[in-house]
Amino acid sequence: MQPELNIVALVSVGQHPKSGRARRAEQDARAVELGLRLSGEKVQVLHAGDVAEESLRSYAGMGLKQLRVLQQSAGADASLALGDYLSEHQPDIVLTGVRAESGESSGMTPYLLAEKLGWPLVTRIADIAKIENGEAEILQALPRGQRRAIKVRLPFVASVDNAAEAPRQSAYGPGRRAQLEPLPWVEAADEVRASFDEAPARKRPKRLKMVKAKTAAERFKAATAKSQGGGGRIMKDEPPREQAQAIFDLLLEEGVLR
Amino acid sequence: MSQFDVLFQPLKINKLTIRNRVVSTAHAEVYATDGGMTTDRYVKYYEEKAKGGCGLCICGGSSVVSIDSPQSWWSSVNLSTDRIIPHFQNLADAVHKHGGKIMIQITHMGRRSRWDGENWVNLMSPSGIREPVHRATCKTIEEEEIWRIIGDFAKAAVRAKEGGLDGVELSAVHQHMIDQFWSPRVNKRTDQWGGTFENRMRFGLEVAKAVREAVGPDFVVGMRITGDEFHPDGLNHDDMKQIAKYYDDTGLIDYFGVVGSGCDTHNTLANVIPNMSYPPEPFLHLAAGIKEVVTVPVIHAQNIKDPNQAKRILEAGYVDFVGMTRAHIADPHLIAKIKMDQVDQIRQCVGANYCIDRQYMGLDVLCIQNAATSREYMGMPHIIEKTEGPIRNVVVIGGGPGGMEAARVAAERGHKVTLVEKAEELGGQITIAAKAPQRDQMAGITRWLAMELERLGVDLRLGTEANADMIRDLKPDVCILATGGRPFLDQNPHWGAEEGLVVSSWDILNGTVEPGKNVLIYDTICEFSGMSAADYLSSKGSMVELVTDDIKPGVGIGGTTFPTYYRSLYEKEVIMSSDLLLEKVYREGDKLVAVLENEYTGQQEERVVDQIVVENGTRPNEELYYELKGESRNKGQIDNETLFASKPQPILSEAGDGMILWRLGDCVSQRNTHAAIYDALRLCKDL
Amino acid sequence: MILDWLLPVLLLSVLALALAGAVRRVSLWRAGQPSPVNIISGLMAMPRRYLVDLHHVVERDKYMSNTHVATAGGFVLSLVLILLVHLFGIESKLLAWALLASSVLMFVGATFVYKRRKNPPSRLSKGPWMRLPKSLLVFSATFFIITLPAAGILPEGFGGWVLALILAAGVVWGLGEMVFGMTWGGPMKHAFAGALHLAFHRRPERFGGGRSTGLKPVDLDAPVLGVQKPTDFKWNQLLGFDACVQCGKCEAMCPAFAAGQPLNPKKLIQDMVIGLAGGTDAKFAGSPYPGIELGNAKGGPDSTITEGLVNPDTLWSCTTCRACVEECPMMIEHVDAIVDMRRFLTLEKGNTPGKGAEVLDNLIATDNPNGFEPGSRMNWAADQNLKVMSEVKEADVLFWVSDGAFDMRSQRILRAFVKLLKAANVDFAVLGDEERDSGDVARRLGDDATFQSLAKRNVAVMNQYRFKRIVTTDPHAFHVLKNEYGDFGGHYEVLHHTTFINELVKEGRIQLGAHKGGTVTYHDPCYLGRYNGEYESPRELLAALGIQVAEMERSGFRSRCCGGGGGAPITDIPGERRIADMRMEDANATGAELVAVGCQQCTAMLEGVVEPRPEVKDIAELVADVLVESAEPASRKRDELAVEVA
Amino acid sequence: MSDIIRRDPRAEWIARNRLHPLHAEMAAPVAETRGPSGLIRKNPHAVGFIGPNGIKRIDRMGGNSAAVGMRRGAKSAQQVELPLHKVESPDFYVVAVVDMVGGRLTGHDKDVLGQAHKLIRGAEGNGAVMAVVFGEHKEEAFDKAGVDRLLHLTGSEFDGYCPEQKVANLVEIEKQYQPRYWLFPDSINGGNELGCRLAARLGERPATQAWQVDRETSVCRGSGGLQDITRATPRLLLLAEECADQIDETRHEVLAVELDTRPSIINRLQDCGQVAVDPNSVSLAEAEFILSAGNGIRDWEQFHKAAEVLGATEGASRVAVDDGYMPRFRQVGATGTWVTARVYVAVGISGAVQHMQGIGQCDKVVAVNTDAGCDMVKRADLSVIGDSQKVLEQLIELARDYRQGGAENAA
Repeated sequence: MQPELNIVALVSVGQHPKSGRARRAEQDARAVELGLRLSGEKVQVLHAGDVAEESLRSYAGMGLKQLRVLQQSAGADASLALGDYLSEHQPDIVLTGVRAESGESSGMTPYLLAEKLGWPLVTRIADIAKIENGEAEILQALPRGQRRAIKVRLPFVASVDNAAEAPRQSAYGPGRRAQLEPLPWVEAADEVRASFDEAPARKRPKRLKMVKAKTAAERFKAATAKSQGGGGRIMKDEPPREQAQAIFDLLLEEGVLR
Repeated sequence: MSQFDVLFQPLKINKLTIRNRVVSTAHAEVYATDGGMTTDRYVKYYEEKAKGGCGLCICGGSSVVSIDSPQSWWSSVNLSTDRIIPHFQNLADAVHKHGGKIMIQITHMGRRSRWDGENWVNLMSPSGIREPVHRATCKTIEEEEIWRIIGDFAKAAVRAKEGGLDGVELSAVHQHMIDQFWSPRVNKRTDQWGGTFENRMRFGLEVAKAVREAVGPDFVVGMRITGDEFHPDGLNHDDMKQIAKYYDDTGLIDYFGVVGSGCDTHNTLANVIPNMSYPPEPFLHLAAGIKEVVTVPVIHAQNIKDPNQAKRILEAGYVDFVGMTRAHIADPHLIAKIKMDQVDQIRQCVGANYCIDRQYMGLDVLCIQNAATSREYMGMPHIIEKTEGPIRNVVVIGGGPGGMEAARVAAERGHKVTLVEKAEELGGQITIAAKAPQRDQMAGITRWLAMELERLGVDLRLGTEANADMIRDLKPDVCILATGGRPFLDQNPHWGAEEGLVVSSWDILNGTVEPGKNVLIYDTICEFSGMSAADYLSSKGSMVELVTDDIKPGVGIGGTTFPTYYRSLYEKEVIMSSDLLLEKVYREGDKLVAVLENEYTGQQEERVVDQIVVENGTRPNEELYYELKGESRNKGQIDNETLFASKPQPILSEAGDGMILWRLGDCVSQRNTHAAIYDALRLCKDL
Repeated sequence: MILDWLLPVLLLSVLALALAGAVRRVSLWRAGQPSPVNIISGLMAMPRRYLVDLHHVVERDKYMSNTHVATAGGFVLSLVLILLVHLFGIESKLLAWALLASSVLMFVGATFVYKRRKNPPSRLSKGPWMRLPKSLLVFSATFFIITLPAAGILPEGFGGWVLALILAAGVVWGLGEMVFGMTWGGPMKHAFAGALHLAFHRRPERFGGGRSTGLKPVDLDAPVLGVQKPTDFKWNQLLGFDACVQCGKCEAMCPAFAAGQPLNPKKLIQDMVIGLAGGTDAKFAGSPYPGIELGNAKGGPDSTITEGLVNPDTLWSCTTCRACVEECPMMIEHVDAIVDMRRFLTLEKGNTPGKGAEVLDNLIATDNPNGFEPGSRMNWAADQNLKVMSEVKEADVLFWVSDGAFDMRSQRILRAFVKLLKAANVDFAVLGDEERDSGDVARRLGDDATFQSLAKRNVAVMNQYRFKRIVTTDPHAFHVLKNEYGDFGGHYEVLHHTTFINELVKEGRIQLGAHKGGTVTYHDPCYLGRYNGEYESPRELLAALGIQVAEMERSGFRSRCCGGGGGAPITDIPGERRIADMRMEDANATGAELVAVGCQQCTAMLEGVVEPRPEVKDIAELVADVLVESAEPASRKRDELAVEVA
Repeated sequence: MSDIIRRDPRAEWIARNRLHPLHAEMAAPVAETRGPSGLIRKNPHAVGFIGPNGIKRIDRMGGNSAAVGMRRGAKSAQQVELPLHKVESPDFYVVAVVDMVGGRLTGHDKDVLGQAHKLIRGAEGNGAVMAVVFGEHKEEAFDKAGVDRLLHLTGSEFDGYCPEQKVANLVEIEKQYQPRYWLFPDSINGGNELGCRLAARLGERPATQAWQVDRETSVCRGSGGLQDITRATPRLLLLAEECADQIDETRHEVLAVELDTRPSIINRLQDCGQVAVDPNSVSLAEAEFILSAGNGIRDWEQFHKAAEVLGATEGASRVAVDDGYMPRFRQVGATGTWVTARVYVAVGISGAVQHMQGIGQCDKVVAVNTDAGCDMVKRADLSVIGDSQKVLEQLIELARDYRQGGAENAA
């Protein structure tokens, strides 16, 4: 833990996928968790929105003494206020989630902030392994459960992936008692968003086999054919070593051997 | 809840809540006897599914609304008379009692039937074009008849409603009357019933209107349609989307069932009930395409047999309900087993299509592996109760399907069971059958049995050849011989089996004999083994001629299975010759010469080949039986009267010393898998 | 004679010291939180509580009961008489004789105590407790001899100074242990603290045959939620800890202890004593928490309990089965204390172990512990045509479905019960999607905030409708609705389904056939039995099925928990074995082929035991299996009939 | 699909010349002769001949043996040449920045290219789809995926993880080509990141998770997937999978285009390479490399060893699971888990149709089997016919050597 670090974790209002109830957002809570582990209670948790939002208490319940809220009205573009605040306060690290659970969910916030601050952005991080001499060693989450190590100098912005350590339990008592500090802040209406038309998501099944064949017989064949590649290389009489070598070469070529 | 949650989300069709997403879709049961009435057997068959948890049963595939759509060929349900109403009440009560819902498919089959019997009707179709599968000639339907049949639909629907059923499904699939009007393939009319899209839709629309008018807004009226006829001159997927949307827009239809493929040729018919050679859910894309354009729920069946598969389809949202019809024939307790977390105990359909192939022969639907299905009325149990009588020492010799089923049932009864099998693995002839191309899933029959035997703790002795002494040492109370048979190659000594001139289909499929280059297969049985051997050999590159003395190769194989064999054999240029007897085989140099004789002219001809395979069925392995027969209490006899009445064998309640000896399956005489399994079940269920 | 003046001096000074000790002890208790009690009526009720209620518990062990009557009775009588005879010097042969008799009685009792202590069972604490029988013998013998002259049996001044010296030593020993030790912390402390504990018990309802098992609500606006340090307990809870006699009956009954999880209720209470007085557990002379060595625990009135005194795992091992409470002869409330401390861990520290945090999050976000869609609560009953309260507004019976609605196994129990309700033509309705988790698990996990939120919302929903009774198949919900919703304005008559079915059978509203099959045993769910005293209805019902229950050795109020209560499967503290396995062994010992239960949690736990094992079925399922359906033509009630299988 | 007829005049000549020593061999198999016993001998395989139109013909009037030397051509499915879609001097570009996972276009990439054409179709002027590819690739079918122009940026600066480098180049593209639309796959394989970075850099507000896009409006998923947002189509789009149909009826030119200025920047993010993770901690459904076992496996210990040494996630066929050798959650196939591995090695799995369906989305399939005719071999990109035990043994050795070598090199 490096309490001298000045870390800001940005949090938004999440949404439970089944009940739709407001809650702490999974990724944002992971950002707070990472912040807590890196700099303990000194981590600053920041929200742009309404201080009266109950679900903010569930972030506070992770052991925060206070949570800072840049007061914004419903239709405002929070990234502007956040960027403004951060350029003023110049922290060492800004942690965010990857994508919000409510609203546009564009995932642009970390990018806009990094651009505005002129800092590097590390996306989808799973952990910050070490911070030394102003340089952080970061583990980035890749598809298929893989990880990549990245080094970056402070200050930087990072978006925290679901692969990061799960957030600690939110305790009711401290959550109640934490101070939610409202800060009146500049705000700008999000004009573009005002033009959005929102509706419950339509179910979108994944595409099945596409049978474009023209004739009935071809459509019929395409529908009933087993999946077959055809034209693969067949090694029949080579000694096992040679056969194994061929497989091995393919594995190397495809880059799955690590 | 479980990983299969998505299956158990109730969904409404119109105002009717279906408790889960699994449907037994309409199929011809061939149980409605007595002029098309739903009998006790019929009711019990559906009651079992409802008891097992099935959400919705749509019964009575192709049940007729009019007296001039013959029903007797398939013993389908006859809705053209009020006599059906009380029968429906029994059926509805039986299903509702268990929380299930039941609807019936109603139709007028038009030309898709046979005229030669029952009332000797003139079949009808929009333009009088002959139907090839039934060899059905027909007349062109007249305006008056059209309106009368529309009325018949409405009356039939009212009868279903009065009988307490939950809905009706209009069959507009399989080229019945409604889709005969739709399809330009057979509708060449130029009046208001043909030609333009609107005109072709008219008959179905009038039916829907009349039915809705008659049954009111809340009664479920569904429609089963095809997703693509796969005929060059038929309706394609885009046509069907247009049609589905047209009917959906009327608001008269509460759901659509979608079936891939047309049905009026032998080849397309095989698609409708895809056998084991097909990939899973081959036509789902067609149903999903229909779902894109309609607003009501969509049901899709066709090769959905496994809970994981069903879950995947439903989770992805391709359709709203999955039809698991054959899956329910194989195991009507499918849903209950999912709920009881016994997924591994589901007797899964393997797609052998014994059920549907019997149906196409006008025989009652039975399951190749589950002998209790559709015999519920006889007291054949799906769930074997533990015995309340003495615990017996049961020894089963032979680990083929019959022996395994006997061991399973005896073990479920709570007896101490030992199963002895000569080979290193269980399965018997099924193992051989599963080696053929496209037939690997046959092994699922015995794999399930093997898992059950494991679960039930049966003492398995594999790789052990039983003999009389060994059996005596085991001191069985009951000894069941299921030792099977062996290829019958010595029926005609001129075949030269002894000199090794001919080999059996088992030798080929087992791989004990290398495939020849130029092979003649002589098949007197005309069922699976010969066709499989031909398929196997040709897939290995052999040049094959398949000869039979019967009227065509594979003639004993049913309507949904021979086409897939034919597809494969023709593609590999297998020559199929019929009406030729194998007279004699002799060697000439390094070649073999087969002498064939034409059944009808007596004329002989020869083939020069390098391998001759004879498929002539099996002879029983009965040596052990005759050795033990004398010392058994019952002299090996089974009391047929009680057996056929599905009652306990009298010997079981008689006092006496020594073992009871029974034999079953091919070690008595050659029959089939179902016969062996049925004998095992009915003998052992009261053990 | 030296004793003539020494004895009164000794008596007086010991009494004085004892008084000082008492004042000190009381001040330790008073450091706890206020808890209003009626001092006068409490003290008035004390003798009866002692002689009747407590005696009921002690009498379960006849040997100890008689021994205690003799020893304690002899002692109390002796002490009174000693004061009269030897302090106040009332010269009465009669009194002296009486004193002789009482000391003999005490001596005889003490002999039995001595005998018991010769080879004591492991549950008993050793250490000073091994001294006690000797002290008792010395005390009674000494005063017997000293009193002989007063009774005129021996002459004054017999025996000379040697004997006098010995007797004086005996007096010092005896009085020191029995009177001084009573308030300063020897084994005899139990008499003093125990008596006051009975007088000021936090659950006075328990006396006189009553029952009080509901947890008390947390004031969510308090500065600290739950118990962090000993002084956060109510003062009379602290007093209660001091009443412990370390008899270890709780330890012997505790399922977690037997499973080798780090919990020993006796040790826990003793740790609380250490906490309230300050010190370490080095001198604790009983069994430790399994897997945790003695000597490392340190505590004080104002130290955080879970940091040094008690490992949180100890608290999370508890299944809240109340077996300890039920067995405790001093009527100590272990479960209250444990949950109080859990409340601190959950509400203040956010340290609910295992899947606890996830379950609580789910309860908050979806009102059910597994995070299922709140709107899918009625999916199980899609084929049941149940009346829903929001539509009918009124019914005789409200069927509280509970979260079993989401579980395939429990659904079978629910269906079986519905089948019976329908067969009996009961006018019932369910809350449907308006029902929420009862809050039981949240509360046992210490999250009283979530519990209260659920309870309040459930009460608000139920109070919109009219019904006479609530019936549920879930003993946990049953307990919470019946005993814990009162604090939030929910006062209902709540019945467990076995009670209700039993009523139906007795009224002849359902006809039953006979159960087929072998031996059946019955497992009492803790929240039905010990929590609510319902032992008979399930057994009567089974008898009505023609089943003769092969009782397990531990049944009825001594039933062993299945391991499923108190959120234990969620916190999942490792032990050496699983509680459910032990319970299944209990069942196996009866030779049963079937275990009848009345709780879906028990069903889940017992069915989780690997096969081969007896089958597990809820009584509702057993009854539904043999239900004789009326001969009415089925068509009449089409759609109303239930479903038994899927 | 007409078969090509092959003639061999020399063979025909020999067949006519009975005295030629090779006559017997070259003569067409005769359909009917008289055997020594006097009976007619038929060779039904020789009945008929391939007629001039390539279809087998039986002509009982004119004899059947005209087919000498004419055999069916090899059954190579004739490749139907798709029509070439040409864009001469485009008026505008739609740029698609593709993921190229493993050096090849992903399905998602192809969806995006399909979407690019959808945006061009019907628009005024002559639009071309430009694909931007960074670094080396293995793709051979850009033409069939709809790439009119290919901007291939190579160089060591694109090795590894270098989003800043790439974005700088994209900014140059913006300057040079002024694309009408920027399209990115909204994927975790880089598309989302590049798209967002570019959007932030250009100050464009992108549409994200867009799944239904035309020139006027876009429908995007919002609220963590719970909402659909309909909005005016912006210039920069991050597209969801299956946003549009892939190109399948045309070929495209794949003309190379260049970037005039190559920016040089300092990467602030330093890629230190991938970190090893336990392959069995990755779920079967998303595992990249699966070693899967069927009932052809005899030595199960060896199999597990092989998976461990190779760093593969373990899978199994249904039979192997039913037989109790592998746990149920390892089952691959329609009745188990559908897998998406880049490399799927099937050992002793002949390939039941359900299994084949479950591996339908795998990139490369390797079969190790004793039966060269099984369906798995037909599907596989590489098949090894032989004793799996021996092959696995060798594979384990190779992998060990490789690892040790790697370790030595590293040290």
